[in-house]
Amino acid sequence: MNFNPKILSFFCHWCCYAAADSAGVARYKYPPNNRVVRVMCTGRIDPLFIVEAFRAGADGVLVGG
Amino acid sequence: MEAGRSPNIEIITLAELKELSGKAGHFKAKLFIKPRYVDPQKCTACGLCTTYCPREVIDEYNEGLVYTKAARIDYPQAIPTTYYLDAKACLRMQHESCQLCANVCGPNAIVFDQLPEEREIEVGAVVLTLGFGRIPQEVLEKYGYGKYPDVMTSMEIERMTCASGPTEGEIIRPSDFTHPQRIAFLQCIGSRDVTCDNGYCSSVCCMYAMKEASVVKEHLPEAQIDLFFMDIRTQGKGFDEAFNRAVEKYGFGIIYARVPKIDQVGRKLALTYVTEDGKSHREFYDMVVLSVGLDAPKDAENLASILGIELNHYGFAQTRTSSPLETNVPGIFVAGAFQGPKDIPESVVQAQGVAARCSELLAEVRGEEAILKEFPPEDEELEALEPRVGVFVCHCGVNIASVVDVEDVTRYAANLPGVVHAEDVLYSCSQDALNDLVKKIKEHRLNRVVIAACSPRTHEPLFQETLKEAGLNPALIEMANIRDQCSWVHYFDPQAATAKAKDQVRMAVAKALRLKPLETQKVKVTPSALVIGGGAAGLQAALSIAEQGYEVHLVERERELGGNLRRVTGLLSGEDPQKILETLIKQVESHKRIRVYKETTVENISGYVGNFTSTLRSQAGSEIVNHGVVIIATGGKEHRPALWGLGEEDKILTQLDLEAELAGKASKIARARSIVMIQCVGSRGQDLKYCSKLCCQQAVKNALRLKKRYPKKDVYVLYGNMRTYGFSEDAYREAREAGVIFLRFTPQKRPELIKKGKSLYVKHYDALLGEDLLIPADVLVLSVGIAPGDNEELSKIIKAPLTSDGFFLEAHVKLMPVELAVDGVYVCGLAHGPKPLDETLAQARAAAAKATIPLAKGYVEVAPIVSRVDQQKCIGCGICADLCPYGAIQMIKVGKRKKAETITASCKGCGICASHCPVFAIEMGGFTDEAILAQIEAFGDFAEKESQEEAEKAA
Amino acid sequence: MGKDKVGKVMVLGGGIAGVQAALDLAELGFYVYLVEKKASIGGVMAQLDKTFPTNDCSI
Amino acid sequence: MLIIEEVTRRLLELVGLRPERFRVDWASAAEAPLFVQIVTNFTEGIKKLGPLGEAEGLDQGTLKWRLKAASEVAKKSRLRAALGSLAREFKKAGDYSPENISKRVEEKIVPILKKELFEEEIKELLSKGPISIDAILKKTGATTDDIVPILEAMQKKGKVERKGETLEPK
Repeated sequence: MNFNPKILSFFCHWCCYAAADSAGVARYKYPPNNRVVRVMCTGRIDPLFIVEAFRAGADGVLVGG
Repeated sequence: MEAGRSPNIEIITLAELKELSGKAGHFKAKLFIKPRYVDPQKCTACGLCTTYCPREVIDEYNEGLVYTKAARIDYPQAIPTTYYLDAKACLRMQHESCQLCANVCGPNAIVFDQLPEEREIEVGAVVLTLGFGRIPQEVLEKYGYGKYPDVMTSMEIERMTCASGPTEGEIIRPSDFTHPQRIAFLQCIGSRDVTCDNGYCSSVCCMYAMKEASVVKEHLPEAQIDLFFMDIRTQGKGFDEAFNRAVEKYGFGIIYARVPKIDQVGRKLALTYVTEDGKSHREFYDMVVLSVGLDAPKDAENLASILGIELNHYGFAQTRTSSPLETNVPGIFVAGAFQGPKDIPESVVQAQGVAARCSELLAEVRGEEAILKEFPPEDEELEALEPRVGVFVCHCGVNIASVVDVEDVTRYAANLPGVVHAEDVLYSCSQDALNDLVKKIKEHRLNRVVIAACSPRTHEPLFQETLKEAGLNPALIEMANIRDQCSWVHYFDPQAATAKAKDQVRMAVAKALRLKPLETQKVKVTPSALVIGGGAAGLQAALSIAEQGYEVHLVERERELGGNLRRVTGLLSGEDPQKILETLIKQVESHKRIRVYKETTVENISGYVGNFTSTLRSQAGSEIVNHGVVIIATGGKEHRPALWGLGEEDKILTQLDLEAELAGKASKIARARSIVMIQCVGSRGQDLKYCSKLCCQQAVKNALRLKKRYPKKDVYVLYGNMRTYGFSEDAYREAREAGVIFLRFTPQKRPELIKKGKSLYVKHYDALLGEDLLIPADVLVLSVGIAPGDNEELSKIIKAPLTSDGFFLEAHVKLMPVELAVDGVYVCGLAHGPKPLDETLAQARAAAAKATIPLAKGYVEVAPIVSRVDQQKCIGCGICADLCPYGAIQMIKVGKRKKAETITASCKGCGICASHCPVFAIEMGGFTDEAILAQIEAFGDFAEKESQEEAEKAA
Repeated sequence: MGKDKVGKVMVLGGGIAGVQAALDLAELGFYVYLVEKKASIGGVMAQLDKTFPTNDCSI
Repeated sequence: MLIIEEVTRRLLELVGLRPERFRVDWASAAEAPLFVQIVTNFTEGIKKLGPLGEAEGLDQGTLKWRLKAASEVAKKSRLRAALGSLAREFKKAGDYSPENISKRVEEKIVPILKKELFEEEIKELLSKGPISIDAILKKTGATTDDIVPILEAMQKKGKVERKGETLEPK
C-alpha cells in the first residue's frame, strides 16, 4: 500500500515554525507530506480551523506550538 | 547584506585611503578611487558585457579554479550590483583593440575613459576592518602546493563544494578530474609555525576544516577523510558538540600529527608522519587539503604608517585586553580579523562593539548627518483594485532549484486564480532582483505579491521594504517557504518537494488574495536600559550605554561590583586585571547617567521592547523601574566538581584559587617542588559537556607566572587539546621554552589521582613510552571550567530560551550573537557562554550597541500583526480582555454598551482573543479568519485534485 | 569642542566586520562611508559556501 | 490552547474521527531535532492509520456531512461563548492539569457539543427527506438519550413532525 497522507500543520511563528526553519538550515530530513500554515501563536488556532482542515481533505492535522 | 539598502551607508568601492589628518571626533581622510569603467547608475547588471568580453582571465573569486572575463561581476549577489572592467586585462585599455562590451551594453554604461578620482571626506571616527591576508605561496609550496595539482587549499575546496561554484559542487581531483577516494586535511598551514613567522594560532581552521570535510563527505559518501591535528581547537560556543557529532556521523579519521612533507608517488600523494606513540607512518591519499591559516592583511603596514597605529609583531593591530577595540590612536578603532584571527561570530561581535565605541565618542553629534529614508506615498488606487497577484519563485541559486523544479512551480503559479504575473528569479533577495521587483509591480500593476523563497522569519522585512519602495503597503506580501521547509529538508524526493512547493504557493496566493493594507504603529521608547549583573560584562555594557547618552539601571546581586573578575590576579598581556576592574567600577559609580543597585535582584520584568517595567528587590524593599531595553550580564560561576578530591585537601586548588595564592604570600606554592595542572576537569564530556574556552590560556598564564617566580620548581600541564588560540599561542610556546612540561592525555585515558600517605601523585599514560607515569603533585591545580549561573529563573522571567548547556541562546549564532529571541533583550559575557576577558568586554559593547539602537531611535515600530475588534460585532462579553496574556485588551464604554478595544503597543498578535471570541468580532492583522480559512481551503484543492486523479486511475 | 565633532564614520574594509559595523552605526544615527578596495563588498565571507555550525548560506 | 485542543478533540471524536489524526505538540526555536521527530512520527502515525474515513469505517459521504455539521457547530456562538467562559475560568483558577481540563470540558462543553452537533446532523439528514429514528441513531452514532431532547425541541418549534417512528421535515 502506498498511501501518502495529506497533512496540514499550523505552526507558531516563534516556536515550531522557527524550529522547522532550523531543521532546514541543518539539512535534516523529514517526510514531505505536511503543508504549513503559519500563525503568530497557537493561541490563534480556532476549533473551526481544525474541522475545516479535515473538511478540506486532510488526513491529519498537526498544531505545533 | 542590507548594507546596500541603508541610506546612511555610502559604499565606496575600488578605493584606498591615502591620507588622514585631524583628531578623534574630526578627521579628514583622502581617498584614492580607481575607475570602475562602468557607470553604476546605468548598469542593470544584465551581464551582456561578460558574455561578449573576449578576454579570459583567472577568476580570483573562485580561487583561480576557473576563468572569468575582464568585464565582470564577482558573484551575482555582489553589492554594488554593478559590473566592472578589469583594466589590467581589458583589451581596449591595454591594446586599444576591442570595445565589444560597449557595443552590446544596452544602457551605454561602459566608460573607457573614466579616470581615477581623489575624494576627501570628513569623519568623526575611523574603524579598521581590514580582515585578514593570505598565507604566502612559499609557505604552501613546502607542502607541494603548486607542484602537485591535487594538493589544494581550503579556500579552493570551499569554492569547489559550493553548488554555484566552478565545479557546481562536484569534488574532483584537478589532476585527472576523478573523484578522490581518500582525502587528508592538514591543519596549521601557515599557523603555529615559527618557521614562517606565524607563531600564532589562526583560531578558525579546526572548525572550518571540519565543516569542509563534512560537506565533502556529503558530496562523496564513499570517501575516507582523515584530519591531521596538533590540537583540536574547537573552543567556540557549541563547537565541540558540532565537531564530535560530525566525526561520529561521517566517520572521520582523527590523527594527532604534523605532516612535515608531501610527495607524489604515481597518481597518489604520500604523507609521511610520526604519531604520538613514536611510530612512523607513510600513507597514500588522492587529495590533500591544506587548512590555510589567516595572515595579517597585506596593506596593514602601509595603513599603519598612514594612520600612525601600532601593529603587533605579526602585523595585526595592537590592542589591549582592557580595550580590545582600540588602537593606540584615539578615534581609530579596530574590529574583526585584523585585530587577531577570529571566526564570524567573534568578528560580528567586535563589529557591533566598535559601533558602540564610535557612538560613545560621537554621542553629542548623533543624528546630525543621518538621512531619513523616505518612501513614496502608497498607491491607494492600485491597492483598491481587485487583487492582482504577482508570484516570484526563487531559485536561491541551487538551494531551491537543485531540488524543486522552479520553472514548473512558476508555470503552475501563473495559472492560479488572481495571479496576473509569475516569474522565476535566481536570487530574489539580491539588490538587482529587488529593484526588478519594484519595476514589475509597477509594470504589471501588482497589488499583492507572493514570494516563494526562504523563510518569512528572515526575509519578509526585506521584501516588505521593497513593497514600500514600490508604493505598496508592506502587509500586501505573503511568502511561501519553499527552501528552509521544503528543498532543504526534502532533497531526497524532488518530486514530492516540487508538489509541496506548488501547494504552498497555492496556499500563499489564496491568502494573498485576502490580504489588506495595514498601518504600522510607532511606539515611543523609554530612553533607559536595565543591565542585570555588575561583573566585567555588565559594567562595560552599562558604561557604554551611559557614554552613548542614555540612562542605565545597573543591578548587582552581591554587595560589591566586579563579579568573577575580582578573583583574577594576572593577565597574559601583562595588564593588571584588578586595575582594569577598579577603573571600570570607578567610572560606573561616578557616572551621572548610571544608577547602581547593589544587593538587588530582578523579581519581575514585564512589557515589551521600548517599554519594560521591572520590579527590583533588595532588603530595603522593592522598587519599580521603567526602561526600554534589557541587557543580561549575569555571568557564570566557577565549576567546582566533586572530582580529584577538590575541597578535601588544601593542596588541591582551582586555577582561581591559585591566582589568589599568586597574588598573596603563595605559602602553599613556596613549599612545593612539583606543581601539576590538570585541564578539562569537569569539562568536555565530564559533568560539563562543553569547552570552557579560557582555561587553557589561564593555565598557561599561571604556569608562566609560577616559572617566573620559581624557575626551579617543576610545572606540569596535563591537557586533552591545548586551546591557546590566537596570539595566546605565543604564551604557550614561551611556557614550553621556560620549561613547563605539557603532556597530552586522551579522553579514554584521563589522568588519575593517586594518594600515597600524605603525598599526592598523578598517574598519566604516556603514549610515547607506552606506559603510565607517576608525577608527584605537591600542589595540584585543577582547570575546572565555567558553569552557567542561575539562568533558569531569569530565562523564565524574560521568556528567552537557554541552550542545553544552560547559557542564554542568541537569536542567531552568527548574525545576531548578542540578541535574544525576545526583542529588546540582549546578552553578553559569561551568561552567553564561557570566554576570556577581552572577548567579554567586546561583547559587552556589542550588546550596548544593539541595546542603544532603539533608545537612539526613540521609537520602535510595531508590526501590524495586532488584533482589531470590530465593535459592531462585539457583544462586550469581555472574554478576550480576560484571556489576553499581555493585558492588551481593555473594555471601554461605547454609548451605553461595553466594547473591547486593543492596546496596540502591548499586543503581540498571538490571536488568543480571536480564537476565543464567540462572535468572530476580532481580526488579526495579516492573519484574519478569512485568510487562514482561504489557506485551508486552498490546501484542500490539492487534496481533491489528487483524490480525483487517484479515482480516475483506479477506474 | 562638542561642535567640532562630525557625526560620520569611515569604515575601512567591506568584509563581514566592516559591513556589520556600518549597519549598526547607521542604525545608531551616524552616516557611514564603507570604503572597500575591491569592486564589491562582502570580503571573504562572500566566498564561503556555508558556514558552520548552522550551515546558513553566508549572504 | 489546551482547552481549545480538548474541545476540538471531543468534537472530532463525536464526528467519529480517530483521535490520532489531530495532535498538538511543542518544539522551541532551538529544538530542530525534536521538531523533525514530531513531524516524522505524526506522519508515520497517519500513514499507518490510512486515509481519512478508512480507519474510522466511515464512507466519504457520511464523513462529509458530519464534518459539515461540525463546522457549523464550531461557528455557533453558544459553543464559543461557553468555551470562552471556560477558558476564563481556567485562567483565574490556574489549574491546567489534563485531568482538570478533561473534567471541566466534559461537564461544560461536551453536552453543548452533543446537542449542537446532533441537532446539526439531524437537520442535515432531514433536509434530504423523511427519516426513521433508527436511521438517525445509526447515521449520527448518537444514543437515544442524546437525540430525544433535540427532537422534542425541534417538534416544539414546529420544525419537524413525528409520524410513528419516522420524522418528517416541515
